[in-house]
Amino acid sequence: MSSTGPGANSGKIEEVESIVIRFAGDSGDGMQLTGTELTRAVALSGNDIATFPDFPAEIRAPAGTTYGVSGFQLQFSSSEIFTPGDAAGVLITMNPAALRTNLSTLEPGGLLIVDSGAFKKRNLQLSGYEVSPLEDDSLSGYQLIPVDMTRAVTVALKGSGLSPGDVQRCRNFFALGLVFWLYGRDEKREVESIRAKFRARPEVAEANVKAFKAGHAYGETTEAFKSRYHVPAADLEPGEYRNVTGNEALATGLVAAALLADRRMVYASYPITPASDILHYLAAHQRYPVTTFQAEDEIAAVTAAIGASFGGAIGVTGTSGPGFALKQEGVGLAVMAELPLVLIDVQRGGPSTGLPTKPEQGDLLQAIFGRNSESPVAVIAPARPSECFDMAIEAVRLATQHMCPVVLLSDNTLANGAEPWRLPEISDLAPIEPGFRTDAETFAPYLRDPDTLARPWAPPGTPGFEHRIGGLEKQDVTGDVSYDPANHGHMNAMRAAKIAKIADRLPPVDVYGDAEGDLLLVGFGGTYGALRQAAQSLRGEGHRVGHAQLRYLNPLQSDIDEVLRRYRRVLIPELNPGQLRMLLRARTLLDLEGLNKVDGTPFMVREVVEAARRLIGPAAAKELRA
Amino acid sequence: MSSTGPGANSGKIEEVESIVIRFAGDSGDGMQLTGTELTRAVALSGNDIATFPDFPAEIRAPAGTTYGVSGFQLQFSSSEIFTPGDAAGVLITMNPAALRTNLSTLEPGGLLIVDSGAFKKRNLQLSGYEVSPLEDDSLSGYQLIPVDMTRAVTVALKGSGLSPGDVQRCRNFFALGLVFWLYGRDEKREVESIRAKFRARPEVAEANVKAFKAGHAYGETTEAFKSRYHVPAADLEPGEYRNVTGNEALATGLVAAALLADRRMVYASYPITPASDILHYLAAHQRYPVTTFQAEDEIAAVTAAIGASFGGAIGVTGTSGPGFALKQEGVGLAVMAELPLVLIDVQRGGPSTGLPTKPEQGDLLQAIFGRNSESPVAVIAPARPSECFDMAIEAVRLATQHMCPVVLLSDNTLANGAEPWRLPEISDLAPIEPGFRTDAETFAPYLRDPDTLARPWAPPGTPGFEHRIGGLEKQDVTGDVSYDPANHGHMNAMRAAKIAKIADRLPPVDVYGDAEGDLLLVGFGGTYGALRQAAQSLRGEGHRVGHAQLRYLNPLQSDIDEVLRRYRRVLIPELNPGQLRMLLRARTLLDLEGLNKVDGTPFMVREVVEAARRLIGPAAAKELRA
Amino acid sequence: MSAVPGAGERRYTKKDFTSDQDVRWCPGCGDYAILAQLQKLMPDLGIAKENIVFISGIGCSSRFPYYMDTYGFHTIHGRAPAIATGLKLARPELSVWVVTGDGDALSIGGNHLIHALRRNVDVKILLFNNKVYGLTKGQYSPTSDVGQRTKSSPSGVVSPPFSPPALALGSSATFVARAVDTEVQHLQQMIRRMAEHPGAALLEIYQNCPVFNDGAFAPLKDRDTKQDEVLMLEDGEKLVYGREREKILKLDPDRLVLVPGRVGDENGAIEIVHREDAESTMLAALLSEHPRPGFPTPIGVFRSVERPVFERETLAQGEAAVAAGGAGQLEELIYAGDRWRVSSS
Amino acid sequence: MSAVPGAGERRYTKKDFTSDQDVRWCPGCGDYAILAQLQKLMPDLGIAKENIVFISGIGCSSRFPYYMDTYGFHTIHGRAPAIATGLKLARPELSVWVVTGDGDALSIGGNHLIHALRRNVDVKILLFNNKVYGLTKGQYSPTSDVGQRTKSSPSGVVSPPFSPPALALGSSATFVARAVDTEVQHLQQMIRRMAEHPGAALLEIYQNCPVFNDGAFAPLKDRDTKQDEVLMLEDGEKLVYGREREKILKLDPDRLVLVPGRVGDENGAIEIVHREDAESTMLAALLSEHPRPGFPTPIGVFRSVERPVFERETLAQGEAAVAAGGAGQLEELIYAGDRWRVSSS
Ligand SMILES: Cc1ncc(C[n+]2csc(CCOP(=O)(O)OP(=O)(O)O)c2C)c(N)n1
Ligand SMILES: Cc1ncc(C[n+]2csc(CCOP(=O)(O)OP(=O)(O)O)c2C)c(N)n1
Ligand code: SF4
Ligand code: SF4
Ligand SMILES: [Mg+2]
Ligand SMILES: [Mg+2]
Repeated sequence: MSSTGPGANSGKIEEVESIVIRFAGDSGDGMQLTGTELTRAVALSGNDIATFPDFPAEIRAPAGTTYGVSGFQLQFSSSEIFTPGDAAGVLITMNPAALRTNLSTLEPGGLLIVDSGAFKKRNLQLSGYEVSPLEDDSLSGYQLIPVDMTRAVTVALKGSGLSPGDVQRCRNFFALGLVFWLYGRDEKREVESIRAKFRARPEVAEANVKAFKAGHAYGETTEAFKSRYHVPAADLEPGEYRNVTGNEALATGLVAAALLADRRMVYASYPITPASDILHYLAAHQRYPVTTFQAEDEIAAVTAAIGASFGGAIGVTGTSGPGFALKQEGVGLAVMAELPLVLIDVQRGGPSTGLPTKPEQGDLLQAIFGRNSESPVAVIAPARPSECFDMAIEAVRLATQHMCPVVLLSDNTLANGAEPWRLPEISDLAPIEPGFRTDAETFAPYLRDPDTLARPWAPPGTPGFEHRIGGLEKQDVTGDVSYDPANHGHMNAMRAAKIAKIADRLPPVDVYGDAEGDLLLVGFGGTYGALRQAAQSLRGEGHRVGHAQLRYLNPLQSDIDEVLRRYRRVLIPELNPGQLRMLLRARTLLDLEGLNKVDGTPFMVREVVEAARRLIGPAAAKELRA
Repeated sequence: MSSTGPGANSGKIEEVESIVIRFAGDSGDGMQLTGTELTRAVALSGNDIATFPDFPAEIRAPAGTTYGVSGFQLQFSSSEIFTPGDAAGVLITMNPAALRTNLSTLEPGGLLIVDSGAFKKRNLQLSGYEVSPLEDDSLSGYQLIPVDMTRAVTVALKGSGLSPGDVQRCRNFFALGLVFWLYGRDEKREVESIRAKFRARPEVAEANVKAFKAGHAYGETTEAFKSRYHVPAADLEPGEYRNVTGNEALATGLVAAALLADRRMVYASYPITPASDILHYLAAHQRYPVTTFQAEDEIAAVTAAIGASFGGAIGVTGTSGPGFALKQEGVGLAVMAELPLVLIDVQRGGPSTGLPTKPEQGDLLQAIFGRNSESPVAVIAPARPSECFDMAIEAVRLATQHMCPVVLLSDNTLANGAEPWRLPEISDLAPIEPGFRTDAETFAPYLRDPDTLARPWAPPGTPGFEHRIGGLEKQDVTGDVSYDPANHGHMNAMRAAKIAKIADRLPPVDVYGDAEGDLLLVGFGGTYGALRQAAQSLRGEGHRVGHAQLRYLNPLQSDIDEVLRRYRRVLIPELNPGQLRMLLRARTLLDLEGLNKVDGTPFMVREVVEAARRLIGPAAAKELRA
Repeated sequence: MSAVPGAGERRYTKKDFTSDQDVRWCPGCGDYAILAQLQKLMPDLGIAKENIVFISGIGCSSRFPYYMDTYGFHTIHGRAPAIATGLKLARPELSVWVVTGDGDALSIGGNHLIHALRRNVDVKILLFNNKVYGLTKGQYSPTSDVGQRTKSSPSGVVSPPFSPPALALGSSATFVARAVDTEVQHLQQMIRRMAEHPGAALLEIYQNCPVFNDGAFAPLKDRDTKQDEVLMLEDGEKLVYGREREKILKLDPDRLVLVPGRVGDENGAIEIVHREDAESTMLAALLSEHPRPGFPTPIGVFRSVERPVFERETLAQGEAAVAAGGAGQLEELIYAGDRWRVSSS
Repeated sequence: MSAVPGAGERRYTKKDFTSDQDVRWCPGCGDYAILAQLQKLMPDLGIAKENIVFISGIGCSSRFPYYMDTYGFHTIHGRAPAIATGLKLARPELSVWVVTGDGDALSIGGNHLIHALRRNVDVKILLFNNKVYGLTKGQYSPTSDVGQRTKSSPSGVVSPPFSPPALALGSSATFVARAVDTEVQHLQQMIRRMAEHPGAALLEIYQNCPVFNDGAFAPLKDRDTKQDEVLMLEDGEKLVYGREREKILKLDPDRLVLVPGRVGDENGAIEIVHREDAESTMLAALLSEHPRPGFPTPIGVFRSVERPVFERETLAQGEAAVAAGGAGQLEELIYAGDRWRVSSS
């Protein structure tokens, strides 16, 4: 957590544990690309990383406006980290609007690099500055380093043949070059990367390379920086790593699941932020047994996935909040038809269209209850970007083995956040075996596996298994339409029990830290990092604290009640007004506390720590543990 | 509750307190009409009534099949009653299939009238009887009265010119005539009613009249019945009454609300059982300020209603379970746009298409949580058919005064069940005043009424109020698009508080019976009758029991916690696995018990009583109270 | 047949396609006749029973799959074409039939229908048009006539109906036809034609609902009137009809409309020939407009052209990718992109 | 204008229709030009500002209402026509405009669009067709071309596009037209025409998305090519185009297709005249088919006919009922049917 700005004397290289750096500029300034490139570079040199891209819903709002500002925050470290950092130690802003909207993320005394060339009258006006903040003393609390990048690239790219506009579009690589110098990162590898990235437009590639080199050279020659910094490689678990975002990991997990199940997957989806990248990834993997279908709407997407599952493929559909609402009638059909269905919901800010590019966790209750009548489904949630890979496989496994819909709740922080992924050994990935098998002699469409209560999956094409299913209540075993009350009661109970029984196969709740004590932090999804880091801090202060990030939300793991009871207090931080808390209170009747935030931003570690302290009081003068 | 079959000697007229009678026959046999006619007649003569129509999803399944059987149960009484009765004292069956499927509803020793003429080989086969139950002694536990109605109508209608099929279609009026005789009801008024009903086809009218009279005459002449019965007029609250079903009352309430608000109502709906009758009723009331719109689907229906509300009309949409799921994205828009919207959900059996004509209460959580992100809406539920009138008005009042969506949860028992409705004095109906008003000077689209937190309703057409709203997060006061975290947090809080504050204006929870004691029965919606009657029984046994049927489900009334705490135990019977119970447990952390049934049938009073007894034990030898 | 695995040695009878479920339609419902034709025809198509799937939405008509002894799925209202699309993407070799009603297909399901037709998914869509909602007990539908009185339109419908063939043509459907429930020979022929069509095929079937809209198609069925009311479309033939085939529709080149006349009469209009595979939808569009007074109702194939089939094209991209780069393996999937190794320290 | 209350004495300028919100489209987006035309034209229509409403769905184009200083509602994806229908039923006197994109209108919103057109609801639908999903960053849409490579179709789109005019005609739309974002004079004229049309009006506007599908309509805009690529439809005129108006489309009466030729040449085909109000959609259907190689793209009004307007017809039923029986009152509503009185005993 010690994100550090510059130190004392020039030429010196200081070693620091971690850096939190934030880029901010216009949507057209390429901040996401800059951030991603730096992320790649530091990850490749062995740092642990966590990122938070923060961009507006507009594609490219007019230049210079505050609502057009796009940001990217990265923490890289030589120790294990879990979040992109509460506050940035370094902020790089490309124009006044970016400064205005991002300054609050910079820690006091932090390093503030601004493109001073962009502080022109019109830009200042657009961002609501009366006088340039570079000219009053409003920035005196920071280490301000104005760099006229606008001019610098103009000079560097003289004669490049690019239009003035295109030249300015290279400023981000200038900034990146400067950062590379500051943190002593491998310049050569980056140059290769830039050339590869802009392969299709070599003149742009060369211009960016030049800008990047100019930025690096600027660092070498300027006297502005008192020091450079080195973040040594992190002591991560041994293995092979790559850098992934949650969406990438999730999509990769889906492809892996298809291979592991040895069945074709049909991914039917309608584009929606922030789920669309899963579709893009899968569409680009045509050599794998995954067919993508961009449906006419979300209803077509979920029902096409059901159709695919009926046909024996693995039907998967992905969406985000409002799209999920539209799919619910379809989910109900899959519940009744007892077909495998994986529904990926990348949660975003709401209600309604809301804040489509901001994080929130408002769909948990929608996932569990958002359909007509009792229609139980399994709900799971990965806790880290890289874990999206495993949970995607888990979703397919549960859906096919238990013949039920499985909702995988991702969210905006997971989906777009990146971290190093320790790649699994291929041999460690267990094949996915279909659930209940029968033969034509004994086959009945709603005859259940006594163990899982799953009905057999009997796709068309097999002689002797011809049968009809549908959305009306089914007669037990035969699957015929039935209006019989006793049967309806029985089938409702079976559908509920089938989901409840999944708990029998789940691992116990995974608790970090103290197995009992003062406080348990409970969460799900992308708040993992903040909770984990908070637990770590609190333990450092001497509190006896555990942290459980629930991966299974319906059914809950069987030992959850017992785990909750092992702590004096329980705090459930959620980016919603307390959805998980309600479920756990109703189940346990324990007075569980909530920490709730619904403002479209992720938790700061500090917010969790402070809430925890308020709840449990100061650490008793207990023995401080190692 | 004393539903009574025939007594001792012929010619005699016995006075009884109440009768539970059930008609059952083919879907084409006109059982719903027969039941409705008898209901009307007994209501008009001053009995209290409660009905339960019980029919299949098919329009007219093939004659003679068990799944084509349609039933209608009616309790009429000289005292106040609340349910159509746990078991029938009299069962009239028109064919073997009806006997087979309905016999279990007849109480031991009950009167069983069968059309013996329909017990032919093919019918027996179709209903799975090996031998005719009229010919073995399987019916010996009942007072069996075989009447060859098939032959009787053939004889009575000889020369009527009707086809043999049409002649047989008059059997239901024969049965009705017989019942009229048995219970000494006004024959003349019924004859008029039949003529009015079939005005368009006089030859059918006359045939039905003849059949009716023949049935009546049959009663007069046969020796089969040992007695006739008289149920004196009930001692209802003084006033003027008519007979209504819940759907009728609801639709009437909507029209009344439009008149009381002095605004046009647009009812946009897509047909679905059991909500369609509301559309039919409103479509037939064109002289009133209600415009109906049969939309292309549920999504169009809810969004058209929102469009109408945006235009200053009262936008209402009605549907049932699966249709509600489809409307949820639209509801989210109304939450964000803060426009009035009334959504009527007549719950039915699920999941998916489920059991569309059977009762269930599975949509409570869908109503509260079934959308993306936190999107709070008000949820209310009438408890009795006639109360649907008042709650429809209440829904419109809440929606327009608080500028929010209001879900009115009805269900299949309310919608199709009938009871006497004590008509309100017109002068007792309070006008509905729009909520927050502003003038063009101070107008801002998201400026809130400090009291209700409602924003102003400013439909197009008023100069100076031009403004834009939408589904993206809005800036407080101005309503401009805003991605600002603090504002988003604030607006989320406002939307939640606006709904929560409705509780400030609600009456306290209405508790029947003991205000504290051994047990509180808590329910919502159409289970009212069973719970009320159960509470009455239990009190009769000496238990101290209260009953609260919650009309307000979100927000809950403010005193609910306190009310729940006044009883040793709380039992929450629901036709779902415990949705209300979950909400109340999470809120109060009290160990509330549930009685849950999800088999597509309503509660029997006995089931509730038994569960209550199990929970609280036998009545202590307390003083028995009056 | 478009490459659906055949029945091989097996020879079926109607009985093989009759399920053990009791049929639950009202007496006299037109659906019975259509069911009978399907059950009768299926053996002739030579498709292995296990490769046939009937998918339906919700409505009286949508109960259809329960009665066919094939694979079947009675789904949710309006979504059958989307479900069938997903199924075809998973299993392109299956013979997939969609059964739907005028409400199911054109009201709630309109979007899926037009997209399935546009994409040319190889599904056979049987649209039972009774111009009313049967299952929900008699409201008007998007094919109900202006003025039709129903439970939800007590003063008469105000909006004009869709013509399903016109809508299908506007969605660039490759096969569009119409039949009448009781004209069983012709109905069979149409079903056979759609089975043979490689791609999306829409067959509108006029179906009588004796309970809620009895006699809606009576003029087309009545022996006395039908010769004058029906124009039987024949590929390569002029638009001749009438008891003695004495009437004809011709093209007025000035107003660009069809005009009725008598065969042989000169009225300045041009005799035109119906071609199912016409390059342009022009005549088909003309014919698919709503029957006007004085004009016969066209029955038969409006259009039948070949175009690439959606699921085959989609899957072909994958096959091409595999052919070019080999089938993807777990190893390369996971061990992709820039990586680094952390060794135990 | 169809009875929309007028502006009266008030005279507006463009500024009166410009809201205080910053426009948030990408630099160079075609949406700017369209916005400017609307803002410019509105004062000329003479409609009181407070009676104008812009309703949109979701997409870049759907941000439109924020920039018009009228009443506006940026709703949810695909549903604008349904919302507008509800609004019109409540307030038939308002001038209601729908702004939508190719994805919004034709993908998720296809059903509402075809129903609004079929019903002939008096709404003016501006369909911004950039043949791509802009707001979600570049996936293909139902109007994307076969082969178009996008994020979701890296190997090219396989399904053929909708022709919005063809689909509209198949839904019996009463007014169907097409314009190009940069042809501002013509665009204005088209918007004015739709404003004047009493009933549903669909205007497809080819709109450039410089970020995700730049140059999609370049041939129609390029000075060198546009004369040969565009067929400007004119009511009562022959289908003449080309730099010197030397080219013409004629009707081949045998094959019933349009064939390109040179004015004056004899090629056995018939010269035909475009009539916007033609009884039949035949020519319109022909024209609305996808531009084929060698054929110009028609721009202008395909069809403009009058038909009863949905909301007026609907409300007229109520008015007739009131005229016949008087406005309904609470008393008779509640005190209806068979009643009985219970007296205090
Ligand atoms: C989501 C949803 N909305 C509404 C319904 C109610 N519903 C069932 S069938 C039907 C219409 C049936 O009409 P049609 O498709 O013409 O079939 P038919 O019964 O006439 O054969 C409707 C509205 C439903 N089951 N699901
Ligand atoms: C229910 C729902 N599904 C998906 C989305 C995501 N989405 C927003 S706009 C859009 C498509 C936009 O394309 P188009 O209508 O062509 O508008 P353009 O941006 O090109 O102007 C999509 C898929 C959404 N907002 N809501
Ligand atoms: S209601 Fe009509 S369509 Fe439905 S089964 Fe009966 S006759 Fe057939
Ligand atoms: S993405 Fe395309 S359509 Fe959207 S604003 Fe940018 S240029 Fe316009
Ligand atoms: Mg129908
Ligand atoms: Mg677009």
